[in-house]
Amino acid sequence: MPSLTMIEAIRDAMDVMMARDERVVTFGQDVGRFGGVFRCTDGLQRKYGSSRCFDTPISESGIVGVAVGMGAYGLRPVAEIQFADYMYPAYDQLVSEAARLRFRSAGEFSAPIVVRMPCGGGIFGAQTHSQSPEALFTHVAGLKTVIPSNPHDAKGLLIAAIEDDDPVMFLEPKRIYNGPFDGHHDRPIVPWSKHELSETPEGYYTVPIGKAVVRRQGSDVSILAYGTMVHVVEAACQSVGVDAEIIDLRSLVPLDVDTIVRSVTKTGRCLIVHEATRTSGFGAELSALIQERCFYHLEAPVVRVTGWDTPYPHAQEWDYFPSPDRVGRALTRLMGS
Amino acid sequence: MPSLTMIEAIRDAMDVMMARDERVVTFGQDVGRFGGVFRCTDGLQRKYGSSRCFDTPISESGIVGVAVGMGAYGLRPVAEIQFADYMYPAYDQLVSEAARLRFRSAGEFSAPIVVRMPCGGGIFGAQTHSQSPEALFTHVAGLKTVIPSNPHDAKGLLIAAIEDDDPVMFLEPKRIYNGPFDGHHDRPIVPWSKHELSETPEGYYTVPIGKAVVRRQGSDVSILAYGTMVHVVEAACQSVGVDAEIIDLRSLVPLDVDTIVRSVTKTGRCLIVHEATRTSGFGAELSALIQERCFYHLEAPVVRVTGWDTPYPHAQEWDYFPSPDRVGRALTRLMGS
Amino acid sequence: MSGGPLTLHVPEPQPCFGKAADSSRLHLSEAGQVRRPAVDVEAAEIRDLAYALIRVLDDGARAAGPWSGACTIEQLRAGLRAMLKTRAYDTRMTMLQRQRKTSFYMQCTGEEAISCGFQPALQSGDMNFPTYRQQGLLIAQDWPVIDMMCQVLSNEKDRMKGRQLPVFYSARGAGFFSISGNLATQYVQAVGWAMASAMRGERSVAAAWIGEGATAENDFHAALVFASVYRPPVVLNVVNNQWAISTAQSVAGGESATFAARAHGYGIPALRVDGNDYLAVHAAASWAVERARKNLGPTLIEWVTHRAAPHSTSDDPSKYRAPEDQTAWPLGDPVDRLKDHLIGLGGWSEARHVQLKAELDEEISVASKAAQGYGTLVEGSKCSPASMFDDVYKLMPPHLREQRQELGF
Amino acid sequence: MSGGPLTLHVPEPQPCFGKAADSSRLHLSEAGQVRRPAVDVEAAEIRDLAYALIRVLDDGARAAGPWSGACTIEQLRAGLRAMLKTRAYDTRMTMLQRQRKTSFYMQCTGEEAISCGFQPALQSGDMNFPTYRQQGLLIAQDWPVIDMMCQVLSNEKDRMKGRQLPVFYSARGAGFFSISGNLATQYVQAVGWAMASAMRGERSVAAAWIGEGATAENDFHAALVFASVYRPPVVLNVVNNQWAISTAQSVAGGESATFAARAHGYGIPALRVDGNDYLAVHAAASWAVERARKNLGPTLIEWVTHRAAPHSTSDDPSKYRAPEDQTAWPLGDPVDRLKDHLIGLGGWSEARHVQLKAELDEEISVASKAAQGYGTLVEGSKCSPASMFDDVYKLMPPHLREQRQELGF
Ligand SMILES: Cc1ncc(C[n+]2csc(CCOP(=O)(O)OP(=O)(O)O)c2C)c(N)n1
Ligand SMILES: Cc1ncc(C[n+]2csc(CCOP(=O)(O)OP(=O)(O)O)c2C)c(N)n1
Ligand SMILES: [Mg+2]
Ligand SMILES: [Mg+2]
Repeated sequence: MPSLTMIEAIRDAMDVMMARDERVVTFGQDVGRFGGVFRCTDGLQRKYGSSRCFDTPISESGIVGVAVGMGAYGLRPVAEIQFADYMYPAYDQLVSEAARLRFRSAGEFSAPIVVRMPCGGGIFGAQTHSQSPEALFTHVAGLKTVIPSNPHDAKGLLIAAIEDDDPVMFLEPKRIYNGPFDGHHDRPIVPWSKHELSETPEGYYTVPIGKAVVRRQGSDVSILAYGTMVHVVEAACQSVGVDAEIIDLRSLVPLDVDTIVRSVTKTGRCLIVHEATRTSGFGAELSALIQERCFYHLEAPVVRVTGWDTPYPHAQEWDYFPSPDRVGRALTRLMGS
Repeated sequence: MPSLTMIEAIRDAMDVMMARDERVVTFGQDVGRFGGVFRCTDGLQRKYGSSRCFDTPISESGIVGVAVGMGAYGLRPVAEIQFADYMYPAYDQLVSEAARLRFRSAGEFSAPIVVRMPCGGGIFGAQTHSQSPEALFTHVAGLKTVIPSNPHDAKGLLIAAIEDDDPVMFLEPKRIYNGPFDGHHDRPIVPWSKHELSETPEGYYTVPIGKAVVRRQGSDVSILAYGTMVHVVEAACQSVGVDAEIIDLRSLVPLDVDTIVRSVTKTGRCLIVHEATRTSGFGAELSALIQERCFYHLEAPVVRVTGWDTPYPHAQEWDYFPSPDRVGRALTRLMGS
Repeated sequence: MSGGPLTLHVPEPQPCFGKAADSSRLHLSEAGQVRRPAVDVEAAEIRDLAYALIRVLDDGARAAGPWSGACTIEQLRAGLRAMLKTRAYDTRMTMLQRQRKTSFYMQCTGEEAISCGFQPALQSGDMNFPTYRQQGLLIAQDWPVIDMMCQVLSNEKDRMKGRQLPVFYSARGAGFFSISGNLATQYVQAVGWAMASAMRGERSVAAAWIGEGATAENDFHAALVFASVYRPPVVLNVVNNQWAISTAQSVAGGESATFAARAHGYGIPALRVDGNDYLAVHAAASWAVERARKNLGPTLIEWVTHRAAPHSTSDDPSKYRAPEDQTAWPLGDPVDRLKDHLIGLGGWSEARHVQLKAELDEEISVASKAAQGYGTLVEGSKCSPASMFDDVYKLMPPHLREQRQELGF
Repeated sequence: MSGGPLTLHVPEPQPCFGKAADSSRLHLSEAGQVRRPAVDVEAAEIRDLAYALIRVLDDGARAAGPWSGACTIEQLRAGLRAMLKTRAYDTRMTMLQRQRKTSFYMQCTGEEAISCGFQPALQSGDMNFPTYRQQGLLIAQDWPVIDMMCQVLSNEKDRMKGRQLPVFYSARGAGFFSISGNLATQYVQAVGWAMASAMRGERSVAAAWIGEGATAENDFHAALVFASVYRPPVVLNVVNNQWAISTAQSVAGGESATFAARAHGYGIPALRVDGNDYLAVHAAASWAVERARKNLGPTLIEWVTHRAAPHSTSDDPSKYRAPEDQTAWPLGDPVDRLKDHLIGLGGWSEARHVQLKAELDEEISVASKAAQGYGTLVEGSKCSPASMFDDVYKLMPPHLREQRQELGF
């Protein structure tokens, strides 16, 4: 199996689906001729023509709005929002339209669209190039939200998202586009080729939406993470030396509650890690669900390690980013309580 | 003290502040000549002139955008969004601009604005006139979010919000505009004049943002609610006959964690009730916080009674609305566990 | 630099209470005076048309000028029938709302010519993206009113399963996209739908609908930008009925320019048409649809009309609308004008008119009773609460199944 | 109806790789040919100006026509100095980024005349709402470059406390509003700020700034709608530098109309100006600011210019931009043109030019060293992480205090 970066895996997913299904089209700012500022659509316009892969005006609402119209027509649009931080102008089209079209028309119309967006920090992008807005999607009935942590899942999940009949928010942690990143920003960069999950089957395959994966079996504590944080958590566990069960959620809505409950029931302890702002972040929902379902198995409070309730700063980026060190300290405290 | 409805109390707050402070202005769709579709600004244009109270184009982003500009200039704009369901086009201006202006300019500029919006269901308004989007604000660092449950608090909180130097989302549960509503939609309507919290001091006073209030002391269970749900919870407790401590949060961000923790530590049980969609609703944050802080005092899982994870339906409104009956059943189960 | 303090300009509605009406804001033209360009005209060549008003019927209800002559008498009679039926339907539904059999209703009184005259310009396979005031699109193609009534009543036969506010129809088979309560969002979706048709090399046309008030919404701009860039087969309709709830069109920008002129900044050809003139509506609609179908791109049309009824059953216009506004309205009533025209042609009579109205009232009344037989919002059966959990997603995910159980199903 | 299948129109960038340049998209006029209307002109009377190009300097750098004559030689020399200093600043900051002393930088190369020529038309108390490419607004008023550099370096003297991406300055005292990373949001805020000035009966003017690419954003429309309705004292600037990252202006709608023409649909007067002509810039800016100050309302100005450098230090234009685009650009370089003009007037020389450049390079170099003395993004001191919790709210709420403690402060 070839080793791909996240970018290559994402591109490959679109390539596979555009070849299989004429209805699949992709567009966004700088997506067509240039191939995207992160190069995720590089070559697709040349290969499939400018009616299937094209540049759009700088209008996120327009991008999602036309995608909804195309989806209703019968296409399978994959729209790129250049940074997740710029999805807000499209939020009305996502929440009021894409998410509710099937419901409000009792199935007459639907919006089988994928909205791809790079998210997360760690690239000195400051407040407008670092956000993780997943909780703003998970609160919205009718949207699905997925976020891969490696090339293998990225390709399989993106194919599944394109085939999915519902609107899927596809978040791409940009810090791991080119290599896995465990939060040790002062260490040399590791390329994906060194990571086994960069091995990506050729052609068509899916990773099902709604299924978490246990990245590491363990008995001391369950750790829930997704995206870049999966790697941070792995690094933290290694340095602290806890026998943690690490669950990569992959899909936030629908959520694989069974896998979570099974693990926490077993370990009795749970740590949740995400990069987004804490208050009303997705960690809150996870924590609430766990105490609702595993209350009598919990030996200590469920702990959240998250971004702070501030905008994402530029110079103090590494004080904002949930570091392996912060995760490690939380783990140690959690194991002691 | 005069007895006012919520609408009168809200209008009175603006009237008091417009009289005291020339910088206070108010605008929105149908707000000027007509006085608002819910009549909250009735008479203000006549009294203060059309430079201080006026109609706007149908553009929520424009309304909040110009409010941010006016706030930066030095005014105290109070903007009305006709229904909370229509705030999405303004979400970018709220999240990316109003919430972050002070931070990103290190205090050089700020957006001391109030955005008023009727929220919640119970008026057969269906999916686009019934939403409770508070969790979409509480996740955003830099915004404050308040929601009154009675005329007394509405006036005092709105005056506090207008004086506040930060952007305040002021949610107005429209079902209780004209009278308290306990969810028994089949019973005769009760006017505010029958409720003691409609007694509203004349002139200027504030209800501080960030302080919850214990509506009823009790020892069996703590119930956290806000807006219309405070009344529903009161009715449910009465019919079930539990000795509940009912906390009206009033302010979601900043949150009065002390009051909550003190109560749950005492009762050992907690029920959270809100009308918004469950997943990633504000109840998730409350539940997470409580189990983080009161873990060793909890005798049973924290329970959430909320709207379902569906759009708000029209004909099945009363099956969506968290009824006193549903709250009562949850209470009974919670007391039994 | 000289000058006193700055002042904020806040538009006054026209006409004001107690003042004589000034209709300059309407930029009227004489019937028959505005030219009819070839469909492949460049936008730049017809900019003047955004400041004129295409009219076919003159004040004596005679047809004149290059935009006339497109309809047969049969077609005109069908148009008259559609408008009358729409009006009868509105009247009956408003009554049902007053009887509390439903929660809400919205009439299109005074504006019937626009949707009734537009629909015949479309073909099967085309798609309207309407607002809540285009019921005429359905009625003009004889969509069963009983189906619409069941939606209004949220009863067991409501295909929308009681989920939507009354009048928020959806009828894919009729080329009628699901109505959203959020203003303007559908405008850019229509452009996307038309883009899809072009991307697939097919031949369907989209029609986007918006009120003049809602053109202030941001998505109006998004739609025009995308239409300008990709030139898809879409007709961008702006229904200027002078009011947006209590707010006059001047607060949407109508004091400073026409809504048709909005198109100029995007290089989109624009027409401005008397929306109370069935013949003008049909002719202009056909022109724009032909352009679209011939791959000549989008057209924006401002339909000038007048909201003759309250905004909705929740509205009381007496508080904000001067009586002069109704009495001084210069473009008449679309039904009366078409009726008079047909009578003038010898194809209609007062007696037949009275008879047709009675027939339609009866038809609507029968349908209304039948619809009520399937229940109303307050009585009889409606869709089960369990169905609330369907269609949130294509397949119900576990958490919704659990919640449905929690509700008792 | 005839015709084949529909097709999607996807604009090709102009000029294409390897094809001769076609500058029709630029709607050029001869220098001195476009009339200068009175400031109280009605929008409708100058619609043609949106399709023309106001130019003062001809190809021989001589001033011509009714828009000339507004600047003294002293003012022109100051303008030249501001542009050269801006360019020197950009060069130095780009170098610092290459040296990894900061994360990111954005030049305005080729566009200096616009902000440097605009700023002198404003007064103290006025407010710019800039994008990231208007550093000239600060430099033209001799705002200390060291202050700007400290922001770029995110060091301990960065008044923004390391929070913002480089170049996202804020300088209230210089009438320079905090730059947002989110495109177009500031455009409508500028209108709100100007409304506030009018609401209070004061005399301040706002200047809104946007790139041609970002005019596609929804808030561009919101700004024009509110400006149209309330007629506040605001100048709505559109900097058309032909590119938005890799995307040509045709994908923002520039193939179908000029960006100046956008104003017509809102009844806002619009000018289209050679943005590489310092004299034209200053004259047009003064005209629009005078209109605003005299309570005559908003003006939209499209400044036609050319991005001579990459979009930012993260960008590589060789992949998308034909070499022909640079070589075939007909409006020259703003610095060269003003220099030649001044020399022609006898007020400048090649030698003085070389000397001034050297002086400015030196000034910038000294400032840059001093700024680095306060630290860079990677070395030396910067604002404490504890400060991250300040200014989220005016007073720090308890949950932020707790989180700060959690971080160890
Ligand atoms: C986004 C949004 N904002 C506000 C509203 C509330 N609203 C419903 S109809 C209406 C007036 C619309 O006026 P116009 O577009 O002129 O259409 P008309 O009612 O005249 O047909 C308003 C403000 C809404 N439905 N959606
Ligand atoms: C809302 C939003 N969408 C996308 C971006 C990403 N972005 C940054 S600059 C830019 C291009 C802007 O082009 P233009 O407006 O022409 O300004 P220029 O860079 O040419 O000065 C884009 C797409 C953004 N910053 N904000
Ligand atoms: Mg209207
Ligand atoms: Mg540009």
